[in-house]
Amino acid sequence: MTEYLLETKGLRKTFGRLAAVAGVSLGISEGTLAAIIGPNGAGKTTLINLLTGLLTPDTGTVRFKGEDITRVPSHGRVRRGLSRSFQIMNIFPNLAVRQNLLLPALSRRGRNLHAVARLEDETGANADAEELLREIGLWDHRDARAGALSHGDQRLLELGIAVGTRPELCFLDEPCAGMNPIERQTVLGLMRKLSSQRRTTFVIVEHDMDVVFSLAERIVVMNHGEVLADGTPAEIRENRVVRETYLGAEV
Amino acid sequence: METLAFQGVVGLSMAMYLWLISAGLTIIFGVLGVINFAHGSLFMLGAYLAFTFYGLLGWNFWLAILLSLAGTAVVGWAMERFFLRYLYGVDEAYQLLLTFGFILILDDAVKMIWGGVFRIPDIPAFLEGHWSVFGRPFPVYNAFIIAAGIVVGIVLWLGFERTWWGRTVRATASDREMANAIGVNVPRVFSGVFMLGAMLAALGGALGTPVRVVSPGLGAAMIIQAFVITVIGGLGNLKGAFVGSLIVGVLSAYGTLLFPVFELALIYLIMAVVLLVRPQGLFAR
Amino acid sequence: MKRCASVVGVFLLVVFVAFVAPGPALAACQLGVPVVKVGAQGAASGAHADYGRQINMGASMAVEEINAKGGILGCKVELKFMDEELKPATAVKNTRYLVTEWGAHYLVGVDSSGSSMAIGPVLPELKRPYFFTHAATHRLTEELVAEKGIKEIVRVSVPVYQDGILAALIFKDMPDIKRWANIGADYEYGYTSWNLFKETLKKYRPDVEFVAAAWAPFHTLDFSAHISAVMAAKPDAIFSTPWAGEAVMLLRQAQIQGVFDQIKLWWQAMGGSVDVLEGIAPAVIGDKFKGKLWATARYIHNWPDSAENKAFVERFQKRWSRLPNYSAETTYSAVMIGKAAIEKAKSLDSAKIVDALKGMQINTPAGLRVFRAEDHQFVYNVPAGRVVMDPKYPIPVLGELRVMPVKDYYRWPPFTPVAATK
Amino acid sequence: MGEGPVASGSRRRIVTPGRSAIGGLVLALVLLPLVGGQYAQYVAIQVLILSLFALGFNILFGYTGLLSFGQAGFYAVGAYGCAKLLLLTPSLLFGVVGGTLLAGAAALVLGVLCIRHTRIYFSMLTLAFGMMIFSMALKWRDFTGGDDGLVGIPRAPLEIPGLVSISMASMGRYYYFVLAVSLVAIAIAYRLVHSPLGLTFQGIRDSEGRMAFTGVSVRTYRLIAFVIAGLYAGLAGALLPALENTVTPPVAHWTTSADPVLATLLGGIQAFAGPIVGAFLFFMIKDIIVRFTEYWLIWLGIIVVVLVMGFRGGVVSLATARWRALRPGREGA
Repeated sequence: MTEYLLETKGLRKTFGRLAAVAGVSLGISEGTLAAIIGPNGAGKTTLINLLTGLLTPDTGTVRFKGEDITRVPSHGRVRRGLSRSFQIMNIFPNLAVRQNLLLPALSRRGRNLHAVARLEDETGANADAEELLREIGLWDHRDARAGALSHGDQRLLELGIAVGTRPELCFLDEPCAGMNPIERQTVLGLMRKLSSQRRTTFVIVEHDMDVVFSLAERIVVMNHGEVLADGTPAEIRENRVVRETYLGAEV
Repeated sequence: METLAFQGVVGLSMAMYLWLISAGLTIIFGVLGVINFAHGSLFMLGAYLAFTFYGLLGWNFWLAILLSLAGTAVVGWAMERFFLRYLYGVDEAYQLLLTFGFILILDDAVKMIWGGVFRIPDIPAFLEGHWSVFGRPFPVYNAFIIAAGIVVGIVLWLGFERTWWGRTVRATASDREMANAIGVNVPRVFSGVFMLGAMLAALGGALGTPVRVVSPGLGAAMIIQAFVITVIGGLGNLKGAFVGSLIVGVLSAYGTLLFPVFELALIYLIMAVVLLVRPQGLFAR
Repeated sequence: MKRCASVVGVFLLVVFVAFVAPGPALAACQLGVPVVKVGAQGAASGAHADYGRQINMGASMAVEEINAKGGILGCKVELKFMDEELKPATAVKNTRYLVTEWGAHYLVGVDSSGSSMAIGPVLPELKRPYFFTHAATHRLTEELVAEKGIKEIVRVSVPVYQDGILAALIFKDMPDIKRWANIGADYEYGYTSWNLFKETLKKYRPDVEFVAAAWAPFHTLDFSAHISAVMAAKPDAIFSTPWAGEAVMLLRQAQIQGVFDQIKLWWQAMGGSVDVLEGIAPAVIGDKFKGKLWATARYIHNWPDSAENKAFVERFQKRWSRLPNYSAETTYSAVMIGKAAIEKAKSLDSAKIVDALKGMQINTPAGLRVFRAEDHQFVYNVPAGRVVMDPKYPIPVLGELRVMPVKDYYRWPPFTPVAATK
Repeated sequence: MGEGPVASGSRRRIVTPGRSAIGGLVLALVLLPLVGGQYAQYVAIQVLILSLFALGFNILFGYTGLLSFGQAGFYAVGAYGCAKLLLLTPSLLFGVVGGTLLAGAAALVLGVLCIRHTRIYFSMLTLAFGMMIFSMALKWRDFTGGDDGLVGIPRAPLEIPGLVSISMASMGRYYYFVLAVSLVAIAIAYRLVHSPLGLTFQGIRDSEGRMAFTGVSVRTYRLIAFVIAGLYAGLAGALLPALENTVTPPVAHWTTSADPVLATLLGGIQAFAGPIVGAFLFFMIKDIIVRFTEYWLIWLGIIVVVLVMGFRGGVVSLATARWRALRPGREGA
């Protein structure tokens, strides 16, 4: 039997009469680069919200590293090694870029409560932040107000915050939306690098099929809140149901 | 038994005064998203204007009320058009602060115009006297207030539910951008709604002035009560404001009779409990 | 660093301009000061703003009259009035400003009892006499002066005694009134008045009953519930202590609720205040109260029937186009008493001024005021009566005046505590 | 151009314009009793108290993004608590520390409830609790003295048993006590907002959701901010009874809650010094207007409106911007 990093059983969430997620059972192994695709309203974002603790499922369980985390709040999941980015941009607009990245670093080191230490004396966290700054290519903008960055840079920054807690598993909701090709390459490069160096597991939700098929080792296709298909890119390409209901229309 | 029943009717009349002031507050919040601290001051202004036209100049009671509504609406229009309009994009705190500034200005302005003395006109002759309710005398004027409150409620309900204007306002309230996209003149709707709110405040003041003295500082005294009611009913919820007024009015009437010590703290306790348990208010969908 | 220096410089300049008193004094009068300064305060904003205005009018008129007659020992008198906002903290701040910054030599005024109790303990530090002219709590003179010995406190107006005890002495003689109910102000003034009333009346009339009490806090706008709550007990008479605009509102709401058809008498403490009389004038003209409304005040313009009072009312009407309220008269008299004391002491020293008050008996518009050394209370007489119209005045006056001997309705030392609870 | 050292990247420069300005201000405050009279000291105490009140409020509002309308409640708990303790045992330190801790405890209890909401619902909830404290101050006569408040509170000596006892009878002495307490409290607050905790608060203000996904329990930190604000409000309140000798219900009223809001917005919410500068201006504006006119409300109102319409950044950021404009090339060193 395989030991999954994250495993769900019969996950279900309804809004009124609509079942946004209708009984999803999934397992994600360590070290994979997986993608969730599906048409608008398929329940992808709801699924991620359930997995990251923004929503509580009506029924079903979520297990992470063997532990039942169904009722654990978001911040508790982050501490256990789970992280995410958002579909709608979510950074700290009034803080400097460096401070944006300092926050996850402080949190990872359990330094948030320190009320008398100077920020500049937090050497460990500062080093982490500076390393990330270079990795996402925002070193030159480190003292700028985050809200003043360009759209692409803000998305990069958000990715930086998401991986700044050094998660084992990281969900990225449309990480490349609205990016130019260069920025997109930065994102993909960073993901590949973290995946190989730190064995970070990434699960992305993405509409851009080029990105999905060039990056993902595994693809989960959702429709109407259910998993339609699950396999390697090659398997998905060959899957007749998927071709008919989804890929046929877009590819 | 009669005592309890009668106290309930007294509470009902108190509730209708409260309804008249909280209706405008909740409408303005529902559509503009602004908590208007100065709403109580508009109430005060309405009362002063009604006093001037009716009590001082001796004009017709209904005409005085109409003129008071018109005058207050103009002030409300100016507040929205020249000040509030420039603050929709910024933090709510600044909107609150601006309207707080209006309280200070209006308080002193009425003192400059009407003096520090409190003012009270006569009750119009046709509304004087009392009827027997549960064997106790009940003022005709308070019965008139109850009727007026109900009429205002019905008119507002019809206006919002059954007219083109009402639908436009509701559409604007639920989604500004969408309303703008389908060709609604959003700034004009905002102006209109703010004026409507101001007129409702003025109506409360104008109808109240023959039984309630008007003096500077009345606005600050009224506004917190109105807050309590709008919160209990749900911010922006008209039906909620009506029921909230009934709850606070009737409860404080019984409170005075049965447990006077807690009356004051009680309404704040209710407000806090509602916020904790059902922050959207008791009557939100 | 120039700029930093200039920042500090500007700051210091502001501090200097704001606080450092200007210019040296030029001795021009017998007291060795350029002017004698009188500080006054009262409520000048909010619902009770007219009381502060009346204090201001009374004080201003007194100062104008003193200056017209050559000042105090040849010194010109200057007045500064400030708004106490009915907030004790503001009242204390004003007092400190008036004394330590503006340079007041003596002070008059204050409406709120809370403010007076807050000012009292600060006075020994400031070393200035303060003549209180409206705040009515008995504790000001009984506790702070008689018990704790704060000599700077002097009260010119009659305290709460009159509201409770005087009423009891009048109504004990009305045998058909047996059931009393109270609509009270929900603070010390209301409690003390009602308790003094009950205590005194019970002594003379064991047969009376006190059947109900409802309490209304400051800023009550609707008394309907209070009225119906006490009317449920079917009282013969109502004892009522909300004052100013709240009194007018309460009377109007009681009137339309038919209270005056059911009761025999309504006692309105402070109902003889000019602002209240103006407010209820149409109702009195229209006989809406059916002659059942009784009231008093700490001074009423139609009594005493002396030449001095008439002249005062005339001058006041001419100067301000209003009738003088009690707070105007008490403050006017307070300024005059201050003048008399300074002239006697020939000094502006606080202790000497207070010393000069000993044994003082002075004629004022309200009649003869006698200084009581034990508690620094000026004792004088004020009548109570039925609220009626008098063709001589545009607003109602008190008629059928009952004038009681002061020894009966003032409390006298040694003082015993009064229950100041509901 | 000034003659100071050329700006370098070093942040360890001992003398900076900011530091020398602060040094100058502190010196001016220390020397104040020598140049100003009793009233100047009295007003300075009031300004310091309002500064502490507003500073705490701004940790909640400007830094954590929660607009409280009930801070007067904790201010009042501090004031009444200290007054009660001073009436019990005349020891200034005992009263001030006790009052502050009581306010902190009240903030902890009510905070657990209040921090469940944000934005307007948080504001309304704090308003409700603040007014409940006001109702208690008004109605619980046996404990609070009701409408008449607590009177005859002594300005007790500053006592450390067995060590030292300093009389506080003179205004000057008490001024120095308040000044010392305030400077310490301001220094602590400065350290706090520039610490990891302060940055965490700002993160919550900017984006709660993002903050939760850095692994921080947003509610816990909101509660911490709430308690800190409560402690500062309590400290400010606890310095009051010994000054005024009285505590009365208006200290708990919602209009008192508006004071730190006005002061903070006047000075600016983005700058640390904003609330302090704002408190000074707010107090001086009012103090100067009331000397000239009975109609001081209207002037205050006009100032509020003008500030909101035209100078939302507050005075401090306006001044900083002017400063930067005057000295091109010295920023971003």
